[in-house]
Amino acid sequence: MATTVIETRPDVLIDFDKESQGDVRTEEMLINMGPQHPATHGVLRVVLRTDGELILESVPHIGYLHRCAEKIGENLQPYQFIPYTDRMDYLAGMNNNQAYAIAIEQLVGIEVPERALYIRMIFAELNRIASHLVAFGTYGLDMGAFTPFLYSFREREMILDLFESACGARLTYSYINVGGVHDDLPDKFLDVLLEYLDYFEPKVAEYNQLLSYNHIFVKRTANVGVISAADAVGWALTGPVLRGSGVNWDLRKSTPYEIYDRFEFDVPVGLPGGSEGVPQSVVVGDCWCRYMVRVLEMLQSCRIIRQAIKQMPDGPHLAGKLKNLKLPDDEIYVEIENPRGQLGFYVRGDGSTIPARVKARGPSFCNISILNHVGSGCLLADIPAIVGSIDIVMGEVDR
Amino acid sequence: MKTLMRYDKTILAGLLLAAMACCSASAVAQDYPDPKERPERVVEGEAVPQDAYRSEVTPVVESVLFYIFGGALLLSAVGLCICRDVVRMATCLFFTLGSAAVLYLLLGAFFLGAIQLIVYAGGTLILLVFGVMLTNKSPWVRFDCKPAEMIAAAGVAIVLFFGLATMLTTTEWAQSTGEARSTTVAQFGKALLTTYLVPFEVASVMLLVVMIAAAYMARQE
Amino acid sequence: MTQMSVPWRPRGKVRYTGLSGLIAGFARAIYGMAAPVVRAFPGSILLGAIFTVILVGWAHFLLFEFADNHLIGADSNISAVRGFLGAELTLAEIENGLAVAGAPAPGVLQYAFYPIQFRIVRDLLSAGGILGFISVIPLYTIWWERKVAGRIQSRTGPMRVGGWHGWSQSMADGIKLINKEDFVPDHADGVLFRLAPYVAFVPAILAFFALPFGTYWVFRELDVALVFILAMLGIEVLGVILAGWASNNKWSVYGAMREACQMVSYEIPMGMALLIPVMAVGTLSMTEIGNVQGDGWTSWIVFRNPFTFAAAVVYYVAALASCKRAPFDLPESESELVSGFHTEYSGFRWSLFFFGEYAAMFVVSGLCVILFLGAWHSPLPMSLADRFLGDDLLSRAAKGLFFSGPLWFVLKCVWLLYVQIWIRWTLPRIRIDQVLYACIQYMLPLMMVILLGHTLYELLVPVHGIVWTFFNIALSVIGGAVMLFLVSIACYGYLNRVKLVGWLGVETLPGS
Amino acid sequence: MAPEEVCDILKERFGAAVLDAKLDARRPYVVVDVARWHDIALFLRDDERLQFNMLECLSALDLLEDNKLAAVYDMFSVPVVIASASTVVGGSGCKSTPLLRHHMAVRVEVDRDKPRIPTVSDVWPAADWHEREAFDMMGIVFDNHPDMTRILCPDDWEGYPLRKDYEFPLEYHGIPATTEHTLTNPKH
Repeated sequence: MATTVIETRPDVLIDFDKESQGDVRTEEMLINMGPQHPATHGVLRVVLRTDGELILESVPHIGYLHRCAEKIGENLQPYQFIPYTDRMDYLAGMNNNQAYAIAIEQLVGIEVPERALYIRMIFAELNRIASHLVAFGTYGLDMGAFTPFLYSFREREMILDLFESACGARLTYSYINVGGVHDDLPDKFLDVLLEYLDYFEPKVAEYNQLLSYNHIFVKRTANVGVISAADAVGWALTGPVLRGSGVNWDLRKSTPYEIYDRFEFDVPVGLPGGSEGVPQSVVVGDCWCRYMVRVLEMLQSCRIIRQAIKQMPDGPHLAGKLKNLKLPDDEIYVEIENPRGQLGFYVRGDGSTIPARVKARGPSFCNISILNHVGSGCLLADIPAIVGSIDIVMGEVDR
Repeated sequence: MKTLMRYDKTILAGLLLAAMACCSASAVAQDYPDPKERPERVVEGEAVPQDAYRSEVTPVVESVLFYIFGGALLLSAVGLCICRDVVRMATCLFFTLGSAAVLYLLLGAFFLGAIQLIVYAGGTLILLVFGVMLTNKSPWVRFDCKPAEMIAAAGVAIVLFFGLATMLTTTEWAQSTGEARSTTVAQFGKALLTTYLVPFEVASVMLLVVMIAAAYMARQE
Repeated sequence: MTQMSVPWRPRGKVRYTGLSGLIAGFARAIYGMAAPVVRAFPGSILLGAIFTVILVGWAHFLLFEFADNHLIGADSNISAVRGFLGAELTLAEIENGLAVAGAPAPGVLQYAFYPIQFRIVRDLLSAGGILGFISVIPLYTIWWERKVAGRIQSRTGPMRVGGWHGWSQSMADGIKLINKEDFVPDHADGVLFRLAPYVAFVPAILAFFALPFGTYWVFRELDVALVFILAMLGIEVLGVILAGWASNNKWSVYGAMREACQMVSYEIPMGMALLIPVMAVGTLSMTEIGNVQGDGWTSWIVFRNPFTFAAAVVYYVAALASCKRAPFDLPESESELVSGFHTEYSGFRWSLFFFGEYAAMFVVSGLCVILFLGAWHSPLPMSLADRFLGDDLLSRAAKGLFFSGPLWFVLKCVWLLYVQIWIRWTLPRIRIDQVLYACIQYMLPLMMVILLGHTLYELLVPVHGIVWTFFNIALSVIGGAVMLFLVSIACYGYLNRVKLVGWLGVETLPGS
Repeated sequence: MAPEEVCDILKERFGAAVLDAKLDARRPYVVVDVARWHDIALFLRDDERLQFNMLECLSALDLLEDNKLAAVYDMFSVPVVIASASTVVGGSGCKSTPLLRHHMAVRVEVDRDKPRIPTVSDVWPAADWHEREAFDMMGIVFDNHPDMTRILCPDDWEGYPLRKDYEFPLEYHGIPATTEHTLTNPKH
């Protein structure tokens, strides 16, 4: 059994070395943080080998929500498969549709009209805010604070109303389709959106006051589940988890797809303790950094949406007919910046209208794989903290 | 047994009420303060002895309570030895200590009864259960002793029984003269720090040594 | 479609007989009759109920006092035990005593007064009062907690059950819980599993027997009341440990282990913090401590000197930890241990745990009020009352209402309950090693310093000297300022709640 | 760093091991020989000109017509630049410093009856779960992989679902997997 030397824990457990036990040795227990558990968001099962409160090994078992979406992808035309992409990461339906739509468009070579690009971009950013709100709320729940959850869902409710006015659905939209957007924006949509942004932005400052800089919350998350930058890149972590470890890598900035290069925004990155706006005990790559990156990303998304509303052109919202697109005998791999990380679609056509192979690379699939490396050596109460900060959605882990 | 288990709630609710009635009845020995004159504050000098303690309850009720809780004490002590499951043993120990505390209350020694509950039922027992949970003897282990041990234990028990019986019968106990038996807490405090100061300090030093030894033993090298 | 075979044994429809069936039927009958009346004017019913409870309690006390003064007479020698049940007075004596006192129909009233003289009758009456109060307290604390939590989270909490603001929500929950099937998991230790809720529930109830609500409003005035209540709070731990242990579930074992660590470690600072007022007043009996803080809010022990002020704060934090509330609610922390020690419980047994917890919450805040916050006295000094009000019935009622009476004690306890609820719904939870770390590294040394400081302060500083009055006045002013500030925040919050909660939220709140 | 240059570097380093290079396709990729794949992977990660430190995705392919199974590795070179303490979280200070931001795809083909590929989970830890999923779905066995078991399907599931010639099981432990309708007229 690998010696679990706990080098990053400064507090009371520093010299608790496993090898030389006193005669009072607590008995090791194998515990199932089973598929049904309030701390695992969705049906993730973590088998913990614990010694008292200390975790020796935390092996995640997945596959409880496996719906073989990829096998179905090999039987459906692209425009029929879009609703399946919604159900993968059910908290960020728009971004999933966008990823698959871009993959098919680049494979077939469809040119998407300007207005559709802007609408897609606005809805993708709105969905990012909604998804980060859920992450912020449920992370408060994991730490035991019930109130932030209610506040975040109040704000998210308004975003869902906006989505409902545009595409009729609240969670599984199938709004972004191959070649553009399903139908045009309802009238007065943009000014209601502006009114919402003005209402929402001061609320984020309120969240920071309520939870982010709360002393107990900082003590529970600072210096817990630290992931170094090298590990983060080695385990192919992406999104806020990677940026929380200090690596400045955001697809919207580094390899801008669609029209992201026309907007001016920042990429928040995890910073060590003591820098401006970061509590003293925070280490780069711990739970607090990952959480704070998400909160700041919400503000950046508002900034992008405001610029997009100003530059919104007129024109058609769809590039043309969606049915029977002939897929060339070639393969394509496209990645976009999903709220949880880089969602990639590998599509291989074989000349017919149905793709030969569709492979979805879910960001949560890679992000959760590091749980064992990070989880062993911490305490039982830290597991929900780490899983919550990685913010996984089981739909896209199991596909 | 099945039906008994099904009506467990009603039975235990009855037990609950009985326990409350006994507690209030047993604590009845304290005289109901006469509302007119208040016991004035304890002056610096010698504490004014409160009016004589007398049992409001007729002796019949008091002896019934005594037998109930004395019986409970004996039964749970026997249960303590018989049970195999560690946690059931701890519960029997709890009932033993609890009924001992109630007996003190019956005798009017309220401070002692409360301290017994705090120190034993609240403190030592919890540490004992805590110790069981943390030692590597997994709590689901069962103590099943071999026949040889049984015989030895029986022998020791018989010897002890006769020793106690003779001691009980031969000594002549001081008859309770029924005069003021209830002492206020202030008198306790004064007695502890004046007449019994040395044993009090020795006990505290001994406890300190025990605590340091325990900390040393559990420390990881 | 082939019907899948269900692996577990299908049980027949569970029919409720016995106690729960009876209760459910009874409750449905009452609700049928009472619903229209309650729906009509709920607010006045609630206020009326509070006052009738106070008046009924007071009437009992007056009855006992009348019986003692007029019937038995001051000089009767107590040890003369006569009559069949050890009664001091025969019927004839009662009749002429009533006639002397000018009671209306002595012939009839004598039979009413005969049982009053027995101690056991008086005990049963007050025990009934205490049990009634105890069963009401958790009910309304749960309802109130859900309303306060709702307001903190910008929603409204229960609004429908029983009309006005869902006042009978917890009663409905109680009936539901009684009807719910509470099973025992297999391989669980049946006897201990059923015993645990009672070991956790009974001590919290017994603590009420020694808790004084007013100078005369106490079931049994023990001169070791404080130690007795501490003992009762200590025993509750065992109930929780048994529950965690007997339910054959690894998570509850974790809950039981955490509970053992936390309770044992937090009883020490709590006990030491309680020593401070005992040292200040010199007795363990809480009625005595309460009476000492009689004249005005500057005489409250919390404002006596800086050490008692700090001790009050440390006591309150340790009390939060000892009744598993707010940031310390690790044993039943939902996110990690599913729900800690009472995961496997449901129905009546689960509600017993919750009754025990809320009763313990009230006892703990009651202790804080009596020992530190001027028990049943209002901020106005009693000397003011004596100057204006005489001794007749009406003035005694006024004295009870405005100057010192059980209403003030309950009001202060409710305020401390509100603080507990407020803390619970804003702060996240602490990890177990931080809880123990805080207790051993911060609370214990701090408490020792306070204890030492207080003893030196009491010995060296002359009572009512310059230093003494300076600290007293300074702390009282601070206390008053804090109280006024909180009240002003509450008013500000209520007056413009539309602006604070935000335009989208408020329109949809019914009755806001 | 365009794909052509990467392909030249590989050819010059490994010569015959690089079987084919499809550089004009929409997403250019290089086909590599199975035997040398592990050293190529090490070279791709450690060579300072390439520095492919993040393995994005491993897609398992079923080329039924020429009786082959393939594994396509997409990898990225991410500049591991730690934002210095002075830059403000969210401030304009944390711009990304483009070091070598390029992308490469490598395909490893192996025939169907003996699908064995050397594991790269020691080169990129991310490959661990991707390889287990490829094994679970397509049946490609990765040699000396630390824990070669199924990751999505139950451990006792027979067959590899994503293969083209996979026929659906009718029931699993007594639980029917299809309805009578599909029993009577199976689709494929």
